[in-house]
Amino acid sequence: MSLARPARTRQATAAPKPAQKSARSSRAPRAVPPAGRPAARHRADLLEAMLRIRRFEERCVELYSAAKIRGFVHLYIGEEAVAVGVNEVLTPEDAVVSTYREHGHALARGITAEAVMAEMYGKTTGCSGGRGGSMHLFDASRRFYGGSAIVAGGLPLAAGLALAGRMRGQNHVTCCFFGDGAFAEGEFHETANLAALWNLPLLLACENNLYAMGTALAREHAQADLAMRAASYGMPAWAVDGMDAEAVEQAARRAVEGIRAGTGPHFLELRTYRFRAHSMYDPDRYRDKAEVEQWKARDPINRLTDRMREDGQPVDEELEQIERRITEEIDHAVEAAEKAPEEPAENLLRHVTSARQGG
Amino acid sequence: MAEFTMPSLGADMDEGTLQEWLVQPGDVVRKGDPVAVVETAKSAIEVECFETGRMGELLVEPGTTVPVGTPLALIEPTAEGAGKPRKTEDEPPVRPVPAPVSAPTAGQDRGHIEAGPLVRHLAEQTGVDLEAVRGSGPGGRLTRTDVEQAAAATTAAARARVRATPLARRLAAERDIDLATVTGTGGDFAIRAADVREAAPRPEAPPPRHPAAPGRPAHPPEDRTAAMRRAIAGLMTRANRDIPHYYLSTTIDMAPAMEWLHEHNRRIPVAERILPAALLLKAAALAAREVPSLNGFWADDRFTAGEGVHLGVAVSLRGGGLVAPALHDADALELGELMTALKDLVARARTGRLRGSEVSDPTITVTNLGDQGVETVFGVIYPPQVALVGFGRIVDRPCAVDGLLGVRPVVTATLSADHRATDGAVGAHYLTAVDHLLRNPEQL
Amino acid sequence: MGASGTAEPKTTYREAMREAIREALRSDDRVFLMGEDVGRYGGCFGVSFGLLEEFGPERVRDTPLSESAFVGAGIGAALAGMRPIVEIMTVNFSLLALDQILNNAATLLHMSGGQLPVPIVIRMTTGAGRQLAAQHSHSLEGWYAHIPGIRVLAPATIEDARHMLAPALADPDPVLIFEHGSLYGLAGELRPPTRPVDLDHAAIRRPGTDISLITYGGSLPKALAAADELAAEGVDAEVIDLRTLRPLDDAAVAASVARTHRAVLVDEAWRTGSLAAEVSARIAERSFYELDAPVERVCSAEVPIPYARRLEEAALPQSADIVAAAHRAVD
Amino acid sequence: MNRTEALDAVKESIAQAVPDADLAGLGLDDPFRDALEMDSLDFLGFIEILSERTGVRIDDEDTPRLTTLSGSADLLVARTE
Repeated sequence: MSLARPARTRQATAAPKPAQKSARSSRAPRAVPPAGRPAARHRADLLEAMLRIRRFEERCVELYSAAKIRGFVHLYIGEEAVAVGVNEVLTPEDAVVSTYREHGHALARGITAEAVMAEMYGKTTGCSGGRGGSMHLFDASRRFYGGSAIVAGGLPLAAGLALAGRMRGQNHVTCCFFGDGAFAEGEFHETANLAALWNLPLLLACENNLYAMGTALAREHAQADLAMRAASYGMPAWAVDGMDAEAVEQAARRAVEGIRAGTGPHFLELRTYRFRAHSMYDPDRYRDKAEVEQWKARDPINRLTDRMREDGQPVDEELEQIERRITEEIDHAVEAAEKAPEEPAENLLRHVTSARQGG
Repeated sequence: MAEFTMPSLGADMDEGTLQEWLVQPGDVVRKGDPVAVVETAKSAIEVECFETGRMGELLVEPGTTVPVGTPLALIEPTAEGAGKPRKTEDEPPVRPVPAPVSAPTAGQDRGHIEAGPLVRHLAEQTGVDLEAVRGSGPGGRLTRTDVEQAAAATTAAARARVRATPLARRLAAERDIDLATVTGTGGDFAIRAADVREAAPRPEAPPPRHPAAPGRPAHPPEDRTAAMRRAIAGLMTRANRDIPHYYLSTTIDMAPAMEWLHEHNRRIPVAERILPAALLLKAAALAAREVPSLNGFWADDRFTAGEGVHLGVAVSLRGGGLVAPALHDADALELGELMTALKDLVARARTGRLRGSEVSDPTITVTNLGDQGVETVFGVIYPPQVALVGFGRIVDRPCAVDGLLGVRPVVTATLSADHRATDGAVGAHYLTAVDHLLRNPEQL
Repeated sequence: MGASGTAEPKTTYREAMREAIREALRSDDRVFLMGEDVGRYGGCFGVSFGLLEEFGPERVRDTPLSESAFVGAGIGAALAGMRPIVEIMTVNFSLLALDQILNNAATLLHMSGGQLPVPIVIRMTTGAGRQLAAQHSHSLEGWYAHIPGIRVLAPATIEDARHMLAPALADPDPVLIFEHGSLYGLAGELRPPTRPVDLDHAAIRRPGTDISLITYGGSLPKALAAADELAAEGVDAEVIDLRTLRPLDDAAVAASVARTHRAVLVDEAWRTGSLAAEVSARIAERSFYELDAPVERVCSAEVPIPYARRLEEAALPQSADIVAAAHRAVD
Repeated sequence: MNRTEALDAVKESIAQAVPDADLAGLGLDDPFRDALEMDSLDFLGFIEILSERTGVRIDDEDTPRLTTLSGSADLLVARTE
């Protein structure tokens, strides 16, 4: 069992300041592209994955406003680099557990925009058969174990997935996304302890967007350096610039390699920011407009395109193609969702239990 | 929204047929207004509502038979309609009297009831439905006194519905047995299956599995007479079996009363003329007020005095059969009012337009067979009442008055009384009071 | 007493349960047992004594005192193809894992549109009677029986302790097994099942014609004792063991009430909102026209179970209470 | 008022007071109170209606003359002359 101290712990005492991060952005570590793919191609893929999430969610805002989709809808806009960067290093055999802010994780994992959109419409063709909605996207074939809307509720589950993989002799990693709010829940601490104690192949991907709904990190945590606290469970833990897809990918790759090598759970504090409200619309009284603007200046999509331009890649042409593909894809998803059949009410009691009809 | 439900109009009524709506949705109704005509085994009865408000949806179509307690319509109560108590003249005006809403609305949820645990416990013990009681405490809160007063009034109503287990009801329906004729041996003397089995052997044809569902058509009219006969049979059998009657009789000199009446009638229009029957009824009612232990109900092994004197008047129907609806507060009516009320009551009884409370709440009943020519009648008490007063024909008889023999009109007044509730001395007191009143007609 | 001289071994409820777990561990390598002190300690109530030595620490897995984490881990392992048996010391402690049981185990299948069945078995002790006071003594199985998506079992006999686990593990959905603490010492002969043990049917533990005593779990011996007493008084009571609290065997209850026309429900949980209330409502719904007396309920007093013996006894349903309730219905 | 009119008034008043009365089989000199099972209330109703219809005041003392159809008609004829 690895009892190694965290390899790197930065910003030990305070939440990251956007301005500082921004200043360092040009020196961000470059992700190592997977073998056989040129670096330029890989960056374009990252860009496309982030843009797909961004444009999908922008369409969600429109559709929500038109009352086409309902319920709580938690947008990921601003945080795309995290889902995309982490997903780059996971294999199809690995497992993913997500939260209620999960469109990004689901799309990055490869669930189609069509299946996710149909779910938002509550249609039979949705990835949860219309029973989950925005907060509960599932795809067993992609080992995507869904959005839990109980903060930290997915963590014990992820530990179990990791445990099963180990007991069955598979070298799979389970990646669990959760937010800074979950860090205040007992279930996080129980799971961190259990995973470290049992040396489970678990990646704890903490999306620290600085707010547990409307409560700022510093108003919720006596010690706001989450990576440092996670390290106290005896697992490698460090903070990462979550607004930089390549930085996220690089950190995740290191962590996952460590996990696959048998050194137990790893913790990544992915420092990021949501540009929009907690749920679809909220008064946003709990944070400064200026703060939001500062973080928007570090938009992960712009940062990647800027970097591509700096490196002389033909970004604009690439962007145009990507945007066109994505627009088509989302148009198609919406069209399909509109046309898709509603689940008949006679099927209400399906899937409550496997064999019996109903509970 | 309050519910207007199928009321229980008698000891033997489990279901009724809604014959006619007297109101439409949107009509404003006041507590006590007749809103529908319900046909029972006995008669078609105008049933009143217990809310003041606006009629909402009518839930049941005319011609439908439904069990007692089934919601028939919705009434949107208005603030004023919180339930005004029925006043009796004896009540001091400052003390609010709980409105005894009898069995019909029992069990309907009409919102939150403000009552402390003590009051609830008392209500539970005395069987008072708190929802039917108007609170006199702050903010309409129910007080101990409210419940105690209501207990007296509602005991009879509680008694009005036969206590029987569901299985017993099912068996009785299968075997066409009137539960009113069955003696219960269960808890609180509820009728259980064994009681029904004892009352009648298994029918030869296989019975329907369950009692007919609500919504079957009304009794055909030709059944009515037979059904009424059965109902009377059940009630009288129960009375004769359960009530130890004692009988008293006295002959009353009617000369002063007849003279007074004659003078009275001479001075007034024909339409306001008063019959001797009205005098007899008024005397019976005033005497009942004087001897309250004959005016009320025997239930749960004890006597409960009636609230007010609601004089049951036995009315024979032309097609055969008998009803005994109540003249409410008969003791408080002027003779003229009583006469008007009597004419109205008899007319409605004979056209099948009685109101629910008239059928369900007499406190003592009078039967007057004078028109049929007999001189003396010893009647059978209507349970749960404890007394029945009988008057025969007014006949001229030789009679000693002040030492001289003369021919005077006389009437024979009788009393059938429940020996569980009173003894002969009380009955004698009552008949003496009737005698005294009729000899002093100006007091009537 | 084994006087029959057959080869049937005398055993206890505890040993029967252990034997069931041993059989499961032997026959299916996806099965593992985890919980607090199930390994070295041998189980808080001794159920898993000796299993660590036989199957090793991977498959008989001691956990930290983290009910939510290890129950959730069981759920995750079940999702990933394992067949975990998770032991929680007592139902009171299970409240720390209620989030996982309700929001994940019972919900995932439906919420995922049928993609994610959760074949987990969660065992826990329930009930009072051992002077363990208010945080070890409650009977909350009725709460769990409220939840769609899970099956709730209450083995009350040695046979059910021995034979209910295998079909529970074969169930693709979560199964909760409630073992009443007072039953572990129950001794008797273990007869081989005459037919496959199913999880769908209530059992008639004693046939009768006058009244149905409907119960489950730790109250079954009390109901049987009450039936004996009633028999001496000329009342022939039928005793129904519900066995499965969800889904309830409505048909068995209705059939019994149709025979006896009277029912007494015996449930060690608090009366308000209890399983007894549910069964009572179903009798009213299904068997109304069979009833010849009001349904009676014998439940625990509405008080946190106290420590002192006299108080605890007063709080719990006792045979005498059952006899009295039966008389109220019959006499 | 002639006798025919008087007789009609009597019959119609009875029919109104006792709606289900069978007057067809009633002879002119039959005692109709008994034949039609009229009680004192019915009879009072009859008198009220008759009195109102004909304008003839009928007092208690007159009632012995009102036992048959013809007796009643005679009284009316006498009073309206």
